[in-house]
Amino acid sequence: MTDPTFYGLCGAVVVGTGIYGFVLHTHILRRLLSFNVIGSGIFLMLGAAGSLGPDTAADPVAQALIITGIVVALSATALGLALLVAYARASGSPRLPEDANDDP
Amino acid sequence: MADVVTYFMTALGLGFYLAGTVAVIRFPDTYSRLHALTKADNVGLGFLIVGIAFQADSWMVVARLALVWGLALMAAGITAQLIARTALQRQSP
Amino acid sequence: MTSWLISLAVLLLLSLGGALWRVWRGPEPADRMIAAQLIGTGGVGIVLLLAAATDWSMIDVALVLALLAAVAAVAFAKAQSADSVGDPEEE
Amino acid sequence: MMALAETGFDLVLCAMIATTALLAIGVRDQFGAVVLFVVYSVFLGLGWLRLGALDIALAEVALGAGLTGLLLFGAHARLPASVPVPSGRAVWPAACAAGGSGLALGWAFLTLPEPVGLQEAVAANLGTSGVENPVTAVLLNFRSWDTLIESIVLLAALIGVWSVARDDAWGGQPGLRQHARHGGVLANFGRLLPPIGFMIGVYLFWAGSSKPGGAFQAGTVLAAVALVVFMGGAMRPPLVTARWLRLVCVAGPAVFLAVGLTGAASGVFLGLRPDLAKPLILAIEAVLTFSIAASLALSVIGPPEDPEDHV
Amino acid sequence: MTLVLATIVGLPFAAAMLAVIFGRYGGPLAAAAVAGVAVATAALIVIVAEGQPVTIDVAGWPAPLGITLEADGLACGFLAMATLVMSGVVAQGRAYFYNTGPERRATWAFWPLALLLWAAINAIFLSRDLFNLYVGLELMTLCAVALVAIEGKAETLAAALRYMLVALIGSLLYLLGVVLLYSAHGVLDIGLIAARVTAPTDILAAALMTAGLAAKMALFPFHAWLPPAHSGAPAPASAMLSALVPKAAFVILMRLWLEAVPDLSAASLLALFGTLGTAAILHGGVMALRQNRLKLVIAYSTVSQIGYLLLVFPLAGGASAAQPGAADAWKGVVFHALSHGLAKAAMFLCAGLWMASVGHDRLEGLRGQARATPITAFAFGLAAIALIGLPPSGGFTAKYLMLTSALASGQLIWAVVLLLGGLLTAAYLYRPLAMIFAKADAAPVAVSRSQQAVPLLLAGTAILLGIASSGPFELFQIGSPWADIEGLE
Repeated sequence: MTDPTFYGLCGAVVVGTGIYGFVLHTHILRRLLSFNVIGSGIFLMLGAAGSLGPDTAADPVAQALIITGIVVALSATALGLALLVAYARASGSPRLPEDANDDP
Repeated sequence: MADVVTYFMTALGLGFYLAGTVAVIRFPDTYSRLHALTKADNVGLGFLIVGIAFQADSWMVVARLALVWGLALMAAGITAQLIARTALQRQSP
Repeated sequence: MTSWLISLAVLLLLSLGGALWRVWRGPEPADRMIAAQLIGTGGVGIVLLLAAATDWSMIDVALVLALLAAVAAVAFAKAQSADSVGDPEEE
Repeated sequence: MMALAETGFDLVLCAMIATTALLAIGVRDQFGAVVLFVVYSVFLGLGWLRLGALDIALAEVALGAGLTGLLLFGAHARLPASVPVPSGRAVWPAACAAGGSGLALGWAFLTLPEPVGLQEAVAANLGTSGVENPVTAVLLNFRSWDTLIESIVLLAALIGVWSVARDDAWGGQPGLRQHARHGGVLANFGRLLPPIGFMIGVYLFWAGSSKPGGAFQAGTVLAAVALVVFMGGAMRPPLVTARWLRLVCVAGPAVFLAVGLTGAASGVFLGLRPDLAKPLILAIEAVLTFSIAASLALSVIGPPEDPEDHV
Repeated sequence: MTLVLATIVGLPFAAAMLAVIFGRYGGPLAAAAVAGVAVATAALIVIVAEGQPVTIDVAGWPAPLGITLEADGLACGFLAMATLVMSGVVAQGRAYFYNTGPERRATWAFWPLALLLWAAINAIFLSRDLFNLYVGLELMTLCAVALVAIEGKAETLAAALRYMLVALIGSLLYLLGVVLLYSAHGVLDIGLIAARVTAPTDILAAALMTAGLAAKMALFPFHAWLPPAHSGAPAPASAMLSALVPKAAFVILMRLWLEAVPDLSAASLLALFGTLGTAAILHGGVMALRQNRLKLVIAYSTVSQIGYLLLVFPLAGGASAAQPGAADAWKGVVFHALSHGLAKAAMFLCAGLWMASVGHDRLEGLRGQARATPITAFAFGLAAIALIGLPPSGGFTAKYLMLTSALASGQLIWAVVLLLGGLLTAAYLYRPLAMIFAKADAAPVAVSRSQQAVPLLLAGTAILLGIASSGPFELFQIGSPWADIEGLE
């Protein structure tokens, strides 16, 4: 049977990777992408923890929470990208003004 | 008997996938890579599905496997065409 | 049989690592997309292998994956066209 | 032998998931990042299968790989070209933050006490929930309040997306005007896919009460179908001011809320009587599927952008 | 009882959905929702005032399987404040977002967003489930971000994006904490979390949730996004954003540390909260002194006032519920949050009226506005009294209770901070007040009296909260961790 521990640790690594991207990038598309990566890592940890233990079936409550979380993350991404496109059209840059010196 | 067919077919399928991967890594330009891909992965998936179908426990499962293959074939055809056109437009504007 | 199917899935997954390299390397957008499509079809294959090995209802995931791989290709073609809403087949 | 193969698969898959995440974050090319994210979601879907979470695998493949991919492709195409990333920021602080949080979370995961999930509580009450799929039971009955708010979150995102429309384009059609060569591959695909996709979407909705699937997965598939129809130029999206369109987007959460308030009037907010639970859940899910499909598809298409587009 | 709670969260949702479809009737729909929720909230307060919080299990499933909603005294107070603020927002919003011709973008989008924001906040005040609170927070954040961007200019879009990026990271940190708590204990209900056996990961979980909530409520040092976001939005939206949104995150923070995991709050941690709060009070106050635009002064004032909220943690003392003055600190901070919410909403609405008549919000432009718009100026003055904490306002009651608590527990340092903060508030509000009440002739303007009366209602309630403080004082105790030690005063 699957050992969920691998996936839990993988989730921790993915969260770390996403945080790296979110801190490092100034391009807002990349930051939203990093946000999604962090989110999926968190869900992976929750899902892995939910299928630990003697019961072989994955915890349905954890599954429901994760599905809700995925939908919420998608909604946030959709709004963020729409704002970004509108902002880039108005300002000509995909970066916030304070990060603009990174704009080549 | 069914198991032997499964072993053979799935192994063959995997072979085509591996060939496709090698092509995507090694072939020198976009077109030859695309050409290799469309051949390799569809045939690969086809053999895989045929092999797996011999393990199916009901006709419903076989039908759904067939649907997956049909969808994948259709998608691959469209994908290849669109990607080729896109690459063409990009390289000779 | 189960261990054979899972072993095949491992090999298939490893081969997708090669395609992953091409997605990362590019150089053209089309190259990335070709390799991504290979990963999509490979993913369908892996799902089917897992389905045969463990639980047949996983086929539904393969179905959705195959469907959305095609949709992604359409979106790619659109996004790469001149005005981002066109068709690469238009002159 | 079998255990070895399975462990090997899990190890390789986890390595691929982590590597793809790293590449998606680190790759210089913007477009490469988008494609890598889609690939990442495919691998993640495989991971959910291995964890026995088929409902999540469906949602991940449809929402993560599918619609998020479409959103990112579309946004990338509309942004000004930007030279690859080399950001002026120092790498070290980011690397320290990443390493520190990764280590802390890894530690936390390994020190979690003996798990006490809610499997047993769900199993004990599944009989009166109205459905056989425990995940659907949680989403539509045990924790339906979450799901109601979640469906409204989708609606709120659509309102937000539309609220950044150009003022002079309001009243027109959402997004830019899509066009495709008549009789071309794109146009044909736009005609070929809908019947198949519609069938799969309805199947997922129907399966949801007993097997993995449900309104969110089905709605996502239907949204993808609608997007292909629009992108193939076979049909144009309706005007943002069309009342029926807004009605479709609102109907799902509205029916859900109406059932909830009816329950409140008879004593239990969002309460479903066990004998009526199944038909009520199916009814809510049916309407919700179409609302989710409409809201998702319109959120991906984006706000009205073309001032010439008033009809 | 069930119907009352269902109305409070359900009616704004229903009105929002109708406002999506019938774009031109957003204003009347919102007004109807405010009226309905006002009645329901009043009924709820009457029920709760009898002494027991109202609790319902949503869908009939008790925790841990289901989600529990609970209206305690604190929730009642915040619900009432939100309803009052929304009544002001609706009254002024109808002047901003009203059109008779074909539907326009902003006039359509404002109403559903405002109503959904309000519904999300009501849901947060009532919910006892940590994940449900996450979903509520997300709905609130998406609506708030869209409201910041509603002007559609490059600066406001940038402010919205900046806000969104901070808020998204805040959500993820909060979610990560919830995930760790659920993975360790298998429960999400605040009451059940409190009854758990402490796990080693709990402190990390609580820290992550705190960081996330701090980002969402713009606590120093995560506050940089707030002033441009709150000052860039139209005045009715700013009123909601400043008066309500940070309070929702704060209520969760308070329930987390004082109800769910009080056993984790070590003295050093409480002192850290107090220090962060002090830094926010001082930094926000000094920055407010240096602004030349009224809306920026008010926005930086929010940064500063949020700092006071954090002082509840060292004063209430976490695990040691027996700490002298802890109950006073709890009630004091609720008084402060409500009084600030009302006063801040009033100030933004005043700023909106002056912007409409003068065309900008630079301080020198306000010279002599007391003569041109006397009712508005009076309202602004009352709001300033409440914000500074002068008697007889609700702000005074808040400061008095918190000072009593600080002295009772021998924590003089926080008493000094409270007094210093009050002086700073008086200092940064002096300039706008001096301009408004300066003897000069401003051009006469046509702002109707009914429009001017709106902020007066809110500011007047902030004062009334101090004059008639005994009722709320009793109410806020109900269902609090100190409900049993009522006779201690």
